[in-house]
Amino acid sequence: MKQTMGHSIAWNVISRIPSEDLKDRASGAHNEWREMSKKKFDRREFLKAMGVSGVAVTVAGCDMPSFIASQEGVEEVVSYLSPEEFVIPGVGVWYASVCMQCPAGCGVRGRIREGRLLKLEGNPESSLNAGKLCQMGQAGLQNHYDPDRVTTPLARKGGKLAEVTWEQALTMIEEKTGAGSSIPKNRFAWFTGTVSGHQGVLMKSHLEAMGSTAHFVHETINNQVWRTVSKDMLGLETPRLRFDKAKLVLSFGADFLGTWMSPIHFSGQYARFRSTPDRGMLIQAEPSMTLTGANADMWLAVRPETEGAMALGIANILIKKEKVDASALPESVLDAIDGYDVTTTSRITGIAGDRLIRIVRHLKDLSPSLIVAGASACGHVNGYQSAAAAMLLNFLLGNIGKTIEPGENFSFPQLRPAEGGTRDLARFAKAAGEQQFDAVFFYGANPLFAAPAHMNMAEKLDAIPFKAAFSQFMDETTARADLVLPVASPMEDWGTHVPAYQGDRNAIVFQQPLMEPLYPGVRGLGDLLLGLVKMRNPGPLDDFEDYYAYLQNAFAAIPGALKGEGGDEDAPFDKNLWNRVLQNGHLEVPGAKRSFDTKVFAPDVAGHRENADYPYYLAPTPRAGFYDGRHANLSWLQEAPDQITKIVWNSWAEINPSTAAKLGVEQGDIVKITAAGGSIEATAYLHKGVHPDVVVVPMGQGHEEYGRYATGIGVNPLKILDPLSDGKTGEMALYGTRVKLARTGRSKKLVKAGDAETQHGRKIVATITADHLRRTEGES
Amino acid sequence: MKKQRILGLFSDFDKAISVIVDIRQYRLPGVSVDDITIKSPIEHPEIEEILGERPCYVPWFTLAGALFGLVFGAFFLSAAQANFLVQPQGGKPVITTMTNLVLIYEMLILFAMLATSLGFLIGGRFMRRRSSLYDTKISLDQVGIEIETDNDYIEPVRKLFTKHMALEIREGKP
Amino acid sequence: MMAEKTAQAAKDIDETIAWARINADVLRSMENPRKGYWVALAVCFAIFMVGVAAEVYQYDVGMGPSNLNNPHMWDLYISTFIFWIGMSHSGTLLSAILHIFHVDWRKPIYRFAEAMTTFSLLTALLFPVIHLGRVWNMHWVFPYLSDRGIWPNFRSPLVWDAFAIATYLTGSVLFLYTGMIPDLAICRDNATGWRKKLYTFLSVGWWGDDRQWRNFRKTYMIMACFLIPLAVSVHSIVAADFAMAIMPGWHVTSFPVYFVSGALYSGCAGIITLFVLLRYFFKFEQYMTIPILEKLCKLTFAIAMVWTYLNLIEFAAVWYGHDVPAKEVLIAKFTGPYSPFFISMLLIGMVLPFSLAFQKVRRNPPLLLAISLLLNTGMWMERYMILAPTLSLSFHPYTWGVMWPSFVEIGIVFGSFGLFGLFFFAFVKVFPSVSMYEVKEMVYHRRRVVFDEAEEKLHPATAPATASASSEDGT
Amino acid sequence: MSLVRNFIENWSRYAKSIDEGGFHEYKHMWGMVVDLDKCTGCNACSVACYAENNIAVVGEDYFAHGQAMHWMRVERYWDEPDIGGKRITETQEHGASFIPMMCQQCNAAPCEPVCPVSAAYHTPDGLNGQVYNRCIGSRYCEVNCPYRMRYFNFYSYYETSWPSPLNMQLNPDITVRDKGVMEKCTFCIHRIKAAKDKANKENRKLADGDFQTACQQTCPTSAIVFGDLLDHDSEVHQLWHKYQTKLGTPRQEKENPELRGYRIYEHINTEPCVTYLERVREV
Repeated sequence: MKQTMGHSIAWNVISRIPSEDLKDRASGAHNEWREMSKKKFDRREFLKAMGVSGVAVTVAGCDMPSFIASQEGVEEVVSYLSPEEFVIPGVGVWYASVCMQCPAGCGVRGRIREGRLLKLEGNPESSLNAGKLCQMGQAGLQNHYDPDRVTTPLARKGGKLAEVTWEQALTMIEEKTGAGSSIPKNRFAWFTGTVSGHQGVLMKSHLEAMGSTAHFVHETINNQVWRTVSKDMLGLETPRLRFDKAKLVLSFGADFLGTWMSPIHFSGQYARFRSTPDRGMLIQAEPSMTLTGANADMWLAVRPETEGAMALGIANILIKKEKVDASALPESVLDAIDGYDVTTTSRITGIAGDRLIRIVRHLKDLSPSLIVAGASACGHVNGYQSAAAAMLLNFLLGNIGKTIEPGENFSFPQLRPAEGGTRDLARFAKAAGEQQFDAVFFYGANPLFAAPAHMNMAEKLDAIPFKAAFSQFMDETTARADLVLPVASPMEDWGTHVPAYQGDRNAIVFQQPLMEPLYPGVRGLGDLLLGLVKMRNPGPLDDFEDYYAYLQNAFAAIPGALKGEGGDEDAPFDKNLWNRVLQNGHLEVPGAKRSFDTKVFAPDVAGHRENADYPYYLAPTPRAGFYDGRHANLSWLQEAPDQITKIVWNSWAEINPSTAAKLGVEQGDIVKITAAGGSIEATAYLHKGVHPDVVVVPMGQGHEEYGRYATGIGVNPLKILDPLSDGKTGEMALYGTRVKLARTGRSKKLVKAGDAETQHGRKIVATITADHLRRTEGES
Repeated sequence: MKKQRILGLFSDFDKAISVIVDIRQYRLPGVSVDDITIKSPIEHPEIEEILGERPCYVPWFTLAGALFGLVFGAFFLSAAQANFLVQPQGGKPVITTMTNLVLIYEMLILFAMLATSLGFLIGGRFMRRRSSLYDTKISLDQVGIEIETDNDYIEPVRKLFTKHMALEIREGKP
Repeated sequence: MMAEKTAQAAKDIDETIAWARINADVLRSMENPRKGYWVALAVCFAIFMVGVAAEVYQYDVGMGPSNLNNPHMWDLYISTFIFWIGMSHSGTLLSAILHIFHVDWRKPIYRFAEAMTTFSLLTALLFPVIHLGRVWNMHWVFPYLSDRGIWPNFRSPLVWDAFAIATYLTGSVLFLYTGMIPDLAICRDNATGWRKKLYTFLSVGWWGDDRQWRNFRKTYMIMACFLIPLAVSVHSIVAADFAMAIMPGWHVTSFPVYFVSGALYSGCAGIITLFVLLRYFFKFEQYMTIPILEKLCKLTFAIAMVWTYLNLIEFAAVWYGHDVPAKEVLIAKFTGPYSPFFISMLLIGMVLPFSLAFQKVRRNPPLLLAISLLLNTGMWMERYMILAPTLSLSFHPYTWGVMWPSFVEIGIVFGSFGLFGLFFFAFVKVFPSVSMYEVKEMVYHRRRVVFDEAEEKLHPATAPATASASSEDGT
Repeated sequence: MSLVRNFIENWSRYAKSIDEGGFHEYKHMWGMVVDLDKCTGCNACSVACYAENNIAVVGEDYFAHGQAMHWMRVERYWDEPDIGGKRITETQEHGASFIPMMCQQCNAAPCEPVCPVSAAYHTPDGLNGQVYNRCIGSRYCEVNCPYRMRYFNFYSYYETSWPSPLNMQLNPDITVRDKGVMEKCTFCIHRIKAAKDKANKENRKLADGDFQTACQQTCPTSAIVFGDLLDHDSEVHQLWHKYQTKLGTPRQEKENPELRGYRIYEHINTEPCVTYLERVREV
C-alpha cells in the first residue's frame, strides 16, 4: 500500500498515513474509543489536554465525538486516477503554513511543484504580516533544505555520537524518563525556545507527567523587560502598539523594523506611518545604529545606560518648558523627573541640549506619539527603569489608549506561548550547576552558544546525566547531548502556533507540512511529544494515532462560536472547516476587549557607570539576518550583506571614527576586544552610527558547531559578556558589558558589498525635507 | 614557319637597353618590339620608354572588387539585420546606416584587395610552367632579353646579342 | 679621416656593394641556425607554454581565476589586445606610406617590420577570444547563415573589430606576401630539398619578365594605398570599443586618433627593437645601417610628440568638459591606486623620447634597444591605464573597486609574447628578412645617381655625346 | 519571399524609428516605482530574489574578489559630511540612506547595442532581455552599464552553491546559469510569462496585479510597485503620472518641479523604467 501511494506527497501533506490496513484500524480505534468512553473520563482533563479549557465561551458538556479516529481512515482514500493538483507536473500550488524562523509567527504560503517546496511568501490572509516576509522568512527554505540536517537519531556511545534506530532511541528515553524509570520528580527539565500552541500544551502535560515544573524558555532576543514594564504600568503584557497611528515615534533602541517583537507587522505599520498626508517622524535614541535607527529622521547617539535619564530629561523639559499638563502623574514621579533638567540630562546622556529641546518641541507638536524602548535600552542593569521611564513619557503625552491600545483577550490561555528570555538561561545555569536535574530535554534553543563564558555552560551540561536534544541541526548544544532526536523541519510538520504579539486580530496560526519529509528518519515535534506523554503516562491520549489525529480532536474541541460557525456549540469535527482553516493558515479567535489598569511609578534610573579599566561598552546587537545565531547556517543570509555595514560572511567590530583615531585603528585593522570575562578579535569597521564609548559586535556568528556555512566563521560576542542582569526582571544585561579595545597590528580586508560609502555627489538616493513633501503632497 | 625563341643574358641593364635600341634602329627582319621580353632581377620602370606602353589591367580588378565589396556589404548587412529573428533595439533602428557604414567600408577594402591580388596573378601570367629559357642568373644580377621569332630570322638576332657582349645565348622552343 | 668616416656613416647604404653579395648575405641569414637560435626558440616556446597552461586552467574553471570581477569585467586581456594591435600598426602602415612617397631607405627594413605586423596581429587575435566567458562559442561573432535566423549584432564595436581585424590581417598578409614574391623566386633559384618545393610553390612562377614587374608595381602600389586607410580604420575601431561606450574616461572624441598615434608609437619602438636585434644577430650592418636607424628614431620622436599632444588635449577635454565622473577618473589616474603605472607611463611616453633628439643616442644601438623596450613597456602600461582606472570607478560609487590581475591573467599575457617570438623566429629562418631585390634596386638607383653626378662633374660639355660613344664602343 | 518582405518592412520601420527615437510598438512596458521613503533597507527583497531566481551563493572568497551576484542589491550610503556645508559631527545625526537597485530595464539600454551576439536584446515588453544560451561572455554589456547591474558567472556554481538537497529548492521555471554567462534582473520574466499565458487562456487582457515580482511581493513596507506603464489603470502608471515622470526625455520637465520621482542617471539618456521617489526626512 505504501508503495502504491508512496509516490504521492498527497499522502503526507494531507495527513500522516499509518501503513496498516485502514478499515481495521478505523474500526479498531472505534472499539477502543467505546472502551474509553465507557470508563468515566473527566472531560475537564480532556479539554485541558486539548489546550482549550478555561475558555471564556461556555462549552456544553458532551462526549468526545467518537468517529474522528475512524474519520481519519476514510479521508485518505484518494483516487490516483485523478491525481491531486500538486502532483500535476508544471503546476505550482500555494499552501499556507507558519514561518518558524523567529518567534513572531508570521503566516507564510509555500509554493509546491512536483512535490517540492520552491518558494515561501507571506500569507496575505495573516493579519500579522499581510503577505510580507523578511529575509529570514525567505531563507526558511534553506532551513528546510539545509544539507547539514540531522537525519537519524544519534546516541552517545563511548563519548561519540553514533547512529541508532528510533526504537533504540525511544527505549533509551524510556529507560531514563519513562514510566518505569527511577527518575524522581523535579529532576527533569525542558529547555526550549518559544513554544506555543498545542505543542506547548503537550509539553506542559509531559512535564506534569514527569512531575516537574522546570521548563526553561530561552530567547536571547526578547522583550521581557518591556513586557514586564507594560504589565506593571498598564496591567497588560502585550498592549497593541500602533505605529501607524502615531505622528511621532521616539524609540529608545527598539529595532521594531528589524528584530523587536513582530518586525514585519510593525514594518507594515511603519509604511502607513510614513505615508502622506501627515507623515510621521521617527526619532531613534540608541548607542549603536540599528536598522530602525538607520531609517530615523533624527538619530541620537545616547550614552549607553542613560536612556532612562534621557527619557526623564525629556519629561522634565516637557513639563517645565512646554508646560505639558502633568497633573496625572503622582508626586513621587514628578520629584524623580525634577532632577533631570536640560543641562544635567545633556551632561549625563551626552546629547546636546538644543537637540533635546527640539525633540521635545516635536513631541509637543506631533501628537499622538509613541515612545518605545528596546534591546539597547533594556539590556542594562537599569534596563527595567529605563523602559519604565520611556513608558512614563507615554503617560505624560497621553498616548495610552491612542497609540497604545489594550487589544483583545486571547481565548485560549494554554495555547499562549511559554515565553522566556535570558533570565531562564541564568536560572538554568544555576540549577544545572547545583546538579538539580537527572535528565534535560532540549528543543529549539542553543544554550551553549548563547551562554557567556562565566556561566561555564559546557561543564554544567556535561554534569547532567542524560541530555536529549530534539534538534534539526547539529549545533553546539546538540553536539554535547547524549541522545539526538532529529525533528522535522517546520515545513514538514504539523502544529499550531500563537504569536506572543498578536496582529490586529487574535488568531491561532496553523502549521501544515508543505512537503513530504526530506528524510525518513525525522519525526515531527508534536508526534514526539505525544509519544513522550503516552510513554510517561498512558491513558488520556493513547487513542491518538499521531499528532495529526490529536490536532483534529483539539480543533473539534474548539467551541464552534470561536470557529465562526454560529451557534452550534458542540460541533463535531467538520472537515470542510478544517480544510478552510488550513487554507487560510490560521483561525481567528475573537476575544473580549481588554482594558488597562494603569499604575505609574517613579523609575529610578541610575546613570552610567564610569569604569577606568574597561572604558567601552560592548553592544552585541542582534541583526535581522542571523537573529540570535540560529540562522548563521543559511548561506543566503551569510551572503546577504548586513544592513548597516554591508559586510558578509564574517564578524566585525563597529567603532566610531573618533574612537578609532584615538586608538590608532583604521578600517580593516583587527582589534582585540577584552572584557573581564575574556576577549575576542574582530575586524574594525568605522562609521558614525556608533557612540564613541561603544563597540558593536553583532551576535550570531562564531559557531563552533553548526553546519558547513556557520562553523568557524566570525566570533561570538555573547561569550565575553559580564555577569550583569537587570535588577528587576533578572534579564541578562546584554549591553552592559564593559570592554577595552586594543590594536593587534594585524589587519584583514573586510569582505563587504559596496566600495564607496557615500554617493559622491551622484543623485542616487535623493532626499527632500518633510516641509517640501507637505508642500507637494500634504493635505490639499 | 617554325617559331623559335632566343634568350641573351647581359651583365647589366644598359647593355640590354642598347640591344633593344639597335633592334629598333636597324629593324631586324621579323623582329618587332612586341616580340621582346625583358627578364630582370629588379624592377625597371624606365623600360617603358623603349618597349613602349604595355597594358596592365590590375586597377580594373581593384575597381570591380571595391564596387562589389560596397554593394555586397551594404546589402548583406541590411538583409541580415532585416531578417534577424530577434531584432536588438536598445532605442536604435533595425537597420542602422551609421554603424553599417563602418562595416561596409571594411568590406570594400577587403574585396578590393582580394580582387587586386587576383588581378595580379592573372595579369602577370603567373602559375605557368617554367620556360626552358629561364636562368637563375636572372634572379641574381643579369638581365635577359628573350625574343620570339621565325627560325630563319634567329641568326641576325644572335649576332646582335654577341655584338653587345651577351654573356650567354640560349635557344628554345616556344 | 674623421670627416670621411662620418660621410661613410651618413650614407644609407654603400652602393658599391655587389648584388651577389646581397643575395649571399640574406640567404645566409636563412640557413643553418646556430645554437643561440635554438635556445631563443626554446625560451619563447617555454614562455608560450606558460600562457597555454594558464589558459587551459581558465578554460576549465571559468573566468574566475583571472581575478576579473564586477566592475573589472575587462582587464589585462583587452589592454594587451590593444597593445598587440598597436604593435601591428607601424610595420605595414609605415612601409606603405614610405613606399608611396618612394622613400628608398625603407627597403632594407620593411620586410621584418611587415612580418612583425602580421604576427602581432595574430597574437592580438588571441585576446578577444581568450577573454570570452564561453570561448567555445566564439564563432557566433561572425556572420554566417544559420537556420536559427540569428546574426551577430552589427551594432557592436566588438563585431566591427572582428571585421576590421580580419580585413587588416588579410590585407597585411597579402601585402607582405606580394612584396616577397621576387625574393621567393631568388630563394627558389638557390634552394634545395623541401625549401625548393616550398619556394617554388610560393613564388608562383616568378620569372622576372617585364610583364610581371609591371603588374607587380601596380599591385603593390594599390595595396599600399588601401592599407593606409585600412590600418587607420582598424585602430580607430578598436578605439571605438571604448569611445562608443558611455563610460567616463572612454567616451572621448579624440580616442581614435589617440589610439592610432599610440599604435604608430609603439610600432616604431617595436621596429627599432627588432632592427637592432636582427642587425646584431644576422650581421646585417651593411643593410640595416646606422643612418637608417637614425631616420627611424627621428620618425619615432615625431610620432611620440603627436601622441603626447593628443594625451594632453585629452586631459584638457576631460577637465574642461566637466563631466564629473570623467573628471574623477582623471584625478584618480594621477592620485589613485593606479597612479604609479600612470605616472611612469607618462614619463616614459612623453619624456623619454626626447633622448632620441641626441645624435649620440640615435647612433647607439644597444642604448636604443633599451630605450625602445622601455617605450614599449610604457605603451603597454598606457593601454592598461586606459582600462583599469575607468573600470575601477565609473558612474555608480557602490560598485567601485580596485583590482589587481592574478597570476593566471599575467601568465596568459606573458605567454602571448612567447607566441609572438615563436612566429618571428620561425619567419626569419624561412623567409628573407631583408628584401633582396629592393636592396638591389636601392643600390642600383643610388649608384646611377652618383655616376651621373660624377660625369656631370668630369665633362659637362660632352655629356650628350657620351651616350652614343658608349654605344659605339661595342663594335 | 519573406526575405525581401522583411527587408522592406524593416526598412520602413527603420525610417519611422528615426523621428520616434525608440523603435518598438510596445504592448506592455514593465516599469517600477520604488518609494525610498518607505524602503527600510531590510534586504528582504534581495533574499527573495535569490530564492526566486536561482541566484548562486558564491561564498566568502569569491565575494571578496567582487564576484558576488545580487540581482537585487540594497545599497547603503552614509551622507557626505562636506556636501551642503553640513557641519561635521562626531556621530551620525540621522539614519543612513538605503536604495534597492535592480536592473533599471532601460529603454535606450547601453548594454544592448554593444553585445556582439545580441544576447542582450530588447523584448517587445520593453525589458532588457538576456538570452543565456546566446551569451558568449564578452562582458561588454556590464562594462557599458552605468548601474553595474549585470552579473557574470565567473565559475560554475551549481555544485558548490546548491549541495544536495538544497538543489531541490531550485526554481524549475528558470535556468541555473553556468560559467561564462552574464545574468541580471529580469523583472521576474517567468512570472510575467505565466501571468500572460493565464490571461490568454481566460482570454482577457493582462490586468494590473495579476502577478508580482518576488521583491515587490515580499517587501515588508510595500515600497516597491511594479506593473505595466502602458496600462492606464495600473498603479505604476498612475504613480508615474502623479509624479510626472516621463519616458523619452533626458530631463524631467514637470509642471510642478517640486514633485518627487526621478530616475537614476537619466541625464545620460539611458531611459530607465524604474522611478525612485525621493526619501523624505524631517530636519
